[in-house]
Amino acid sequence: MDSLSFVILLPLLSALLILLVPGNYRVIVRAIAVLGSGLTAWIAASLFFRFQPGHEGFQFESILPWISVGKLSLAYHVGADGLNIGLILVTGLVGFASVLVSWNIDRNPKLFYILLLLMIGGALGAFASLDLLFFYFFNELALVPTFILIGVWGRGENKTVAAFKISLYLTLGALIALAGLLLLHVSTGAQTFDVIALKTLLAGKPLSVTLQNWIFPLLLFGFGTLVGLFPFHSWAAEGYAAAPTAAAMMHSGILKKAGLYALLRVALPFLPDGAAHWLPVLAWLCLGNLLHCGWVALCQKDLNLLIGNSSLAHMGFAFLGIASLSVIGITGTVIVMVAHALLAPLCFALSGYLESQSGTVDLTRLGGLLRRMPVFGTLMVMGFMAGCGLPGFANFAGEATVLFGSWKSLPWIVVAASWSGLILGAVYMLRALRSILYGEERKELTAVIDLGWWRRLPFALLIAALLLFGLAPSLLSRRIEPVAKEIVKAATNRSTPSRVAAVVVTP
Amino acid sequence: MEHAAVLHAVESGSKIQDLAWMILVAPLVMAVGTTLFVPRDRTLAAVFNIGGVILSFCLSFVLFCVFGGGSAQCTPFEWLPIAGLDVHIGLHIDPLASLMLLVVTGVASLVMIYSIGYMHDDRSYPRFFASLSLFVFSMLGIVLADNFVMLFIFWELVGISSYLLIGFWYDRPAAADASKKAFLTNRIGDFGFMLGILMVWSALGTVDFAVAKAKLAENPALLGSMAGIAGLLIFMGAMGKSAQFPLHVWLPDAMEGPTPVSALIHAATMVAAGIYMLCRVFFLYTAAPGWPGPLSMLGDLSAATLISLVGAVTALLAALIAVQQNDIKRILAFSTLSQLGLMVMAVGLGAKAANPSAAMFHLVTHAFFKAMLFLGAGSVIHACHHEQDIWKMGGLKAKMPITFWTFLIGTAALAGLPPFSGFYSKDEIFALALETNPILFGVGVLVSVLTTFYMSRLVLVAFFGAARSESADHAHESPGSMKWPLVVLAIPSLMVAWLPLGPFLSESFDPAHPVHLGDIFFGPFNHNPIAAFFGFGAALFGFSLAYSLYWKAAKDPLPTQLGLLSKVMRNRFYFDEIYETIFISLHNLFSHIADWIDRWVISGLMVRGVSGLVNLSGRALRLVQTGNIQSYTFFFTVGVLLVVLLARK
Amino acid sequence: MNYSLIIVEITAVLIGLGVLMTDLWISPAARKGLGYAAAVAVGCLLAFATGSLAPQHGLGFRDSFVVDDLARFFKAFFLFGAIVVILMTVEFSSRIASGLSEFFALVIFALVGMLFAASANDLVLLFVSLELITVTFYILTSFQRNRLASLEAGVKYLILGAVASAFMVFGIALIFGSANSTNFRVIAAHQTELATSPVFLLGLLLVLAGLGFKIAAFPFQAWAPDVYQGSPAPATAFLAVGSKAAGFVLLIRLLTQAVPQITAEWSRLLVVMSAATIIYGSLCAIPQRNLKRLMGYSSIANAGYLLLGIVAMSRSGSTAILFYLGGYFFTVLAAFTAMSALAEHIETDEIAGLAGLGRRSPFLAATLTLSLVSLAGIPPMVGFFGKVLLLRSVFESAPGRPDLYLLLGIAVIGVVISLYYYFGVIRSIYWGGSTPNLAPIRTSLGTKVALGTCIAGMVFLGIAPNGYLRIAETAIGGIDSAAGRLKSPALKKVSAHEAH
Amino acid sequence: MNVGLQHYLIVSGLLFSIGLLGVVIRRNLIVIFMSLELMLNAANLSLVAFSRYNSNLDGQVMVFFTITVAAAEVAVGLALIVALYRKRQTAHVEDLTTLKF
Amino acid sequence: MPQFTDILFFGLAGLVLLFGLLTVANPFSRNPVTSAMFLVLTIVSLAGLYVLLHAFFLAAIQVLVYAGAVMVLFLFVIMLLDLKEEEHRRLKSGILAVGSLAVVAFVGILLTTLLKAKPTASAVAGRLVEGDTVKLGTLLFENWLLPFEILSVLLLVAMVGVILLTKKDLK
Repeated sequence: MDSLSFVILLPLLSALLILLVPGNYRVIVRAIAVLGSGLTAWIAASLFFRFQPGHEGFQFESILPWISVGKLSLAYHVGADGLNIGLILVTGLVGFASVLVSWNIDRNPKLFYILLLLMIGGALGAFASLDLLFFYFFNELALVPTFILIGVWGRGENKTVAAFKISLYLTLGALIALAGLLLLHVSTGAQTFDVIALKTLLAGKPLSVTLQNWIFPLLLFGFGTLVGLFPFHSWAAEGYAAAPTAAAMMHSGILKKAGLYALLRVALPFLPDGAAHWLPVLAWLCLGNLLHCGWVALCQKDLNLLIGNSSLAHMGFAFLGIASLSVIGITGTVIVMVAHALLAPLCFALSGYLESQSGTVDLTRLGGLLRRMPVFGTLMVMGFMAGCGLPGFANFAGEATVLFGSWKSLPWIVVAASWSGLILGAVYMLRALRSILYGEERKELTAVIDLGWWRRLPFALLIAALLLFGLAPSLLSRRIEPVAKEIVKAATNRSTPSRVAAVVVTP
Repeated sequence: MEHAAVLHAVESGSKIQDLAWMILVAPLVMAVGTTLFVPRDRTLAAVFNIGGVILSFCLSFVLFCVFGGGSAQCTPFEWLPIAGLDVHIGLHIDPLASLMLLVVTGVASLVMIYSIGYMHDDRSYPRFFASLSLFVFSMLGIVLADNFVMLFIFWELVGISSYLLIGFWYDRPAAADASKKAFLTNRIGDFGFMLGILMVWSALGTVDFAVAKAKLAENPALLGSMAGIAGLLIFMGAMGKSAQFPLHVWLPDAMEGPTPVSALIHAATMVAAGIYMLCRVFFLYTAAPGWPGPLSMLGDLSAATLISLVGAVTALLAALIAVQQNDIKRILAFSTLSQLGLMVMAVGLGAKAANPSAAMFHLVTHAFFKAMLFLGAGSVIHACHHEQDIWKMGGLKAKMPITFWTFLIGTAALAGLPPFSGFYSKDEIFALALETNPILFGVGVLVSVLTTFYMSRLVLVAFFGAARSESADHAHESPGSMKWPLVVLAIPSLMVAWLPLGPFLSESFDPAHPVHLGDIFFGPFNHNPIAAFFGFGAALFGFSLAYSLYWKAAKDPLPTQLGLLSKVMRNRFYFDEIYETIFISLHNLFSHIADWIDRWVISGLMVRGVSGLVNLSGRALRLVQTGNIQSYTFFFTVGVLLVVLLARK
Repeated sequence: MNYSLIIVEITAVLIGLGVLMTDLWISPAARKGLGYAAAVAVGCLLAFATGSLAPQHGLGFRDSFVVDDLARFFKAFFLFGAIVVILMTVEFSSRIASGLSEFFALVIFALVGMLFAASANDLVLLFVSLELITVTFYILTSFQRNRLASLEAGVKYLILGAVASAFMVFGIALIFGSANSTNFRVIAAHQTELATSPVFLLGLLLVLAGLGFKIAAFPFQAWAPDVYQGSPAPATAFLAVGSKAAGFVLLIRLLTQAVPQITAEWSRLLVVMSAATIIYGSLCAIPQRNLKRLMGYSSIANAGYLLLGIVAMSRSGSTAILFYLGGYFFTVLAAFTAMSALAEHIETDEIAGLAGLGRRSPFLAATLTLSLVSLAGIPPMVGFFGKVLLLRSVFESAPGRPDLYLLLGIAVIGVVISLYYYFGVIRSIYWGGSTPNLAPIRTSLGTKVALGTCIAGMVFLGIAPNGYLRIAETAIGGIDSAAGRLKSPALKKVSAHEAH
Repeated sequence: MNVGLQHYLIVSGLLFSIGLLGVVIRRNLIVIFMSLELMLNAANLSLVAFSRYNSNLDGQVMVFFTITVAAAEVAVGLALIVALYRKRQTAHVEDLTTLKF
Repeated sequence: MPQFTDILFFGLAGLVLLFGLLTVANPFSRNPVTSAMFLVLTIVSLAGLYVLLHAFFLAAIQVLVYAGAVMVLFLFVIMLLDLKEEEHRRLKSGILAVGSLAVVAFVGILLTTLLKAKPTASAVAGRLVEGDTVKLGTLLFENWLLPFEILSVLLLVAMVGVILLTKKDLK
């Protein structure tokens, strides 16, 4: 078995293994989960470093025919290129970290870890798949676990509403995207979902402009919803606030990226005319993410809502990079995706630990925690600083690259993005730090205990990765740039010279 | 690679390179090592970090001596290599940088030694040193950066170090707020800086200083109509870091940090980074001015001129405010602001002469004497049991002689009395102003008068007369680790200007310019007597004014004499309040509107509306299922009708 | 007369009779054993029917009975369903006051009806086999005659069923009158001229109404929720699986084989029916508190999705129907088996009664969850791929038929809505309300096996659908070739016969 | 005017509708069953008429089947009414609305 | 005598419809027994129509099975259960109106379709085939054997069902 498939199967097999363990053997359940996810992370990391940046096409590729009936032919087809290798790596890491931070799950840990591992496996599968139906399949695998995780282990009064909201939103988005994928698949005539096959096919015979103008928005808004594109974002912060730490980590960090990934993998290269028509719309919408969500984050009293909204604001950068349709911008988008995939889980893990100690994430009820929790505080400062784009952490590299990439085509939106990233981000992140760590110690918060040695591991892991990619973003950019070039090449290869298709034509 | 083309070939290139990298990295290694491995051990932390910075200093000295006035670019390592945006981390060494290295590491070493005593009782001793090391690393990064992005990176790192150090005493709400304010205000500047970098990059196609400079030298109009905007945006960065009007509000608050921090960061080095950066990217300001359509009325007015105006305003404003402050550190802080304003003014004025060395010169002298002043103030505060109000001091001259004498030297330097260093550097600025813009020269002289006035006021009130409080009464001289840095700093404060710094610096801009070593000491009076005499006279006038008002005064007579103006000055012209209402409230308003939209329009109206509608229609529709067989048959019949109707064409 | 063609059906009748007879000699306690025996017997029959000894292809009984791949597919389907339903009944037996053996026998007789329906190539055979199914279900529905709900459901089903039958008979009469034959092949041969006959069209529509009733499609869906709610769980399961599938196989044969040209003209009708069915089922399910009633509405919605395959009017559409039915089969059976197993422990059918199930019986909770997930169309369960295939088939047919895009939109909305109510049930299972009773629920081995099979089926078809999809494709390919054989000598024989 | 197929069909259609009317408006289950019989008989009439005018006796054979089915349905239906009556002492559709919405 | 059969047809058809109407909507009585009686009359009149259509055997069966067996079953159940008339419950005029409207609409569609059509399209129309027992029997057992046999199962099912549903509770 090739290692890419192995990395997908490992979490799923661990889940299966846990299924066979009786529920009251908690230690064994935990051990399997930790080992399974740890091994996954290890293999994912080794894949990342084994990946050879210069080479064309996909690496670690493997195909297994799945369905061939009539004209329909689908295959389990996985492979890695610059676009997904980073995501696979961070999925492994975040998965491992999310298992590690779940040390305080007492209620039905068996089910918890099964669901969590399913999420991890699903995310890995989604990123590795080169068959779009499989991508969809794996991506949706996380839906039910998310729902149950929020419902059973979630926090807050609102968790049921949040669980429903997140599930319905994500399903609606996914289905709209599926409609787009199906339309694409049917329209090509070859009736395949294989990325490579579609690419060759569409390069030779692009779809009609009308069709593209229909398919692109389906993909854009469908996948956009999965990412939290304004104004389809209201599930995110609420959902994360209600989710248990591990689920919030996996979802905000990893699963959210699937939508962006699909936009880059499918929508841009396959539908150049659609992109030409719709990317200006995306550019304006990402303003919503950047400014609206930033502002919303500004006045949140609940730390999780703050992080959730800030994560939406960060997604604005990713969308901006896509909207710029430049090599630099798209490279930046992918770096942002990887960076945010580490950052958001880090923040949620911090918030989760905070809640486990102080019993609240209400900013007005916290304060002065740095004295008793110096290690936690240091990590939190680092994480939040990464969140407001401090150089040295990967986010800065990604965001700056996006800004550079988008400046020429979308200067005013870059101005907004800089404002959002440099000012708004700093304001709410610092506000949070100020209310949580700084100030005089509170009497009711004297029982808090700092992170012990082992508890530090997940945080250290995420911070280390953030620092690694922040100090040497070339690790990512070298891998991404060739793909970004291909995407831009394909996406600018349109049949109409400019944005003539201003009017949506009925099919 | 592009920048390879402009890399100066240096014989001892590889050694220089190693040296430069070591200078940069040593403090970082110490900071990280302290945090990770000896977070508890006080002695080790102090030894490591001071050792690291001293090592950097020594290496800088070696570099300075060996390399002298040469310039080189070290082989970079790739940071973000994307076609069209080739960002690398590389070091750029030239006289400007090597001098700045010396200043930064030198002052830092002394401040850190001073901190041994000053911070002795603090529980977070290791954290303090680690943070200082981190700062030194970041600052050195700015100094050595060879491209805009790298500069920006370290720029931000300096910001975060400053944030950490201002908020060092995190459980003091004032400190916590001040650190936040400092960071945010800086961020506003950085916002402009970033946009400026983007503009320059898109116009020049590179972020590398050397390449950009070469390109601009080839074609000064390359920036086109964006030249003015880009210059101003880049300057915004300096406005934030160097606390220029209107982003100056953070600096006084930053005094909530420990005094050594104020000395090193908020007086000597970090705040000077803005000036340094402007000098580094000076080639932008010498390029042809240009404005985009809507701003075309600005015409030939260059960005540099606007910058000099901003500097002048800052200098004057801060000096005025300083006159009516009573907190010893705040007086110094506003004085710093004022001096920074002068430097910025000098940079702006220097653009016409294509030479910013005046600003750099003042930067260097100011670094030493201002650091010393702050350390002296720290010593006073330390002695008076953390009393900072000068009106609660008095008579310290006898109790703390070393502090007094060093402080006096610093004051003299700051006031611009010959032969103290400040005189020479200020004089260059005055001379420059006189040559290029007489109005600003007037402003400069006025600032000089005010400077001498408030500094004399400080010295007269704090050190002379009788002790006005218990703590001042019981004050005694500080320990050796605090004393000796003062003494050591006094030497450059006095003499640094005797070295041929100005010409040395201008070499990096105009290598053909000859160096007149002999000219230095009485140079100003020969070179431009009007400026020199005005400078000297201003100092004297300021001092006599202060002497007349404050010699043995028990309380400040000015408020009664100036009335409302004094109040306004004391309250810093109400800038904080204005910002509070405009900037912060506006953002809060937006934030609440956005939240409202999220809550009520998107979540409420749209989402809940749709879900409610669906729910309601479900509830309504199911009422069709009455359970009554007859209605079901009825529906069946209607259904058949419906089917038949629908099947019709 | 080639009697070997109906050997499977004959055997099924014999098994039914055997069950009835054996009951006379055994003690009441042994009746569960009889159930297992019946299941085994049907199992053997299934093995035979899918094996090579069974009639492979053929047309008999004056062309009214056809054995082709489609028929064989559905026969296997029905046989399998009957086995699970019988096993389910064994678990449910405590709830059936008397006549357990008769219940088994009736299930088998309903099965016989379905087996014939699968092969029906003639309106008369269609009618008669449907009646056999329906009348049997009247009895099965009202089997718990000590429960008013069961009787009420029976009465409702009976009256509405009879109305539907009456419409259907009337329709058949009209078709017979205008086509002078009831045979699908004859009708297919003359469909061009029949398409202009209003009487024929009216008759066809009335038959469509009758079939629409069977599959619970809008606007003939009214009975479904009440009957699903009132019936004993195994009967509901068989109704959902068997009766619906029988309706669909007949719809496929009639609409896509006998009168494809006319069906193509009726695109609008089918689109509206499908859309309305989806929306109606989904919307009404939202406020439901009773699980079985919810399943009733869900079955309506699912009928709507299945109709997508008819709307597509293509081979891939029909294949998708077959595939979807297969998935639906496992899913619904799993859900109802779990519900049957719960019946003993949870007094009520209310969804709220499921509270705490996640802790009382993780296995049953998981089964129910998985089947709901599959119904909602989420991977890796089979429901996902089934829906994808259906949607895909509509997309394929959509160019040139813009209303299909609208239909697709509605289908998507329906799926989202369905997620809402299915997840509501999952919510009750895992974190619903107060849970006073937390006594663990034990399940018998038989149930575990049945549930295990269903889960395996759901998951297996979800992640490895290729084999099954090929079978479905072959089955649909069979009718196409049958349509291609229209000008066979058999047809001439029919015409000759008319002269007689 | 010659009585032909059309006439029979119209009678059959009317009778069918009368039966349908009965099912829709009558509330006694037994009467509803009777109305159902009318509907089936109406269908029978058209079958016989078609049989006659198309000279195809198959229609008449179908009538047998219909009668049988009707008999079976009635038998089951009446048995249900008996069971229901035992349980609930009613044969009235309005009393059968516990399953609804 | 075509004229005579026509008159006969109209008479019988009128009776069928009249009795049918009286079965379901007797303005004077809503007693099930009355309905049953009129149903018998409808069925007998229908048998007359069958005779007119030369379906003699069917006519006989109609009378025997329907008027004889089925109606007896009806009456038996009515008597057994001692069903009261529904007259003490008032008819809801709304239901009546809407229901009738739907039915009338259906009638409209039915009649327009039947009137518009020329349902005598068959080429062999007019050739008289007698519905005698032999021919029907042959057809039934030769051509329609399969449905016939299925119906036997159906009857068995009905039998089993009826017994199950009506037997007193026995465990």
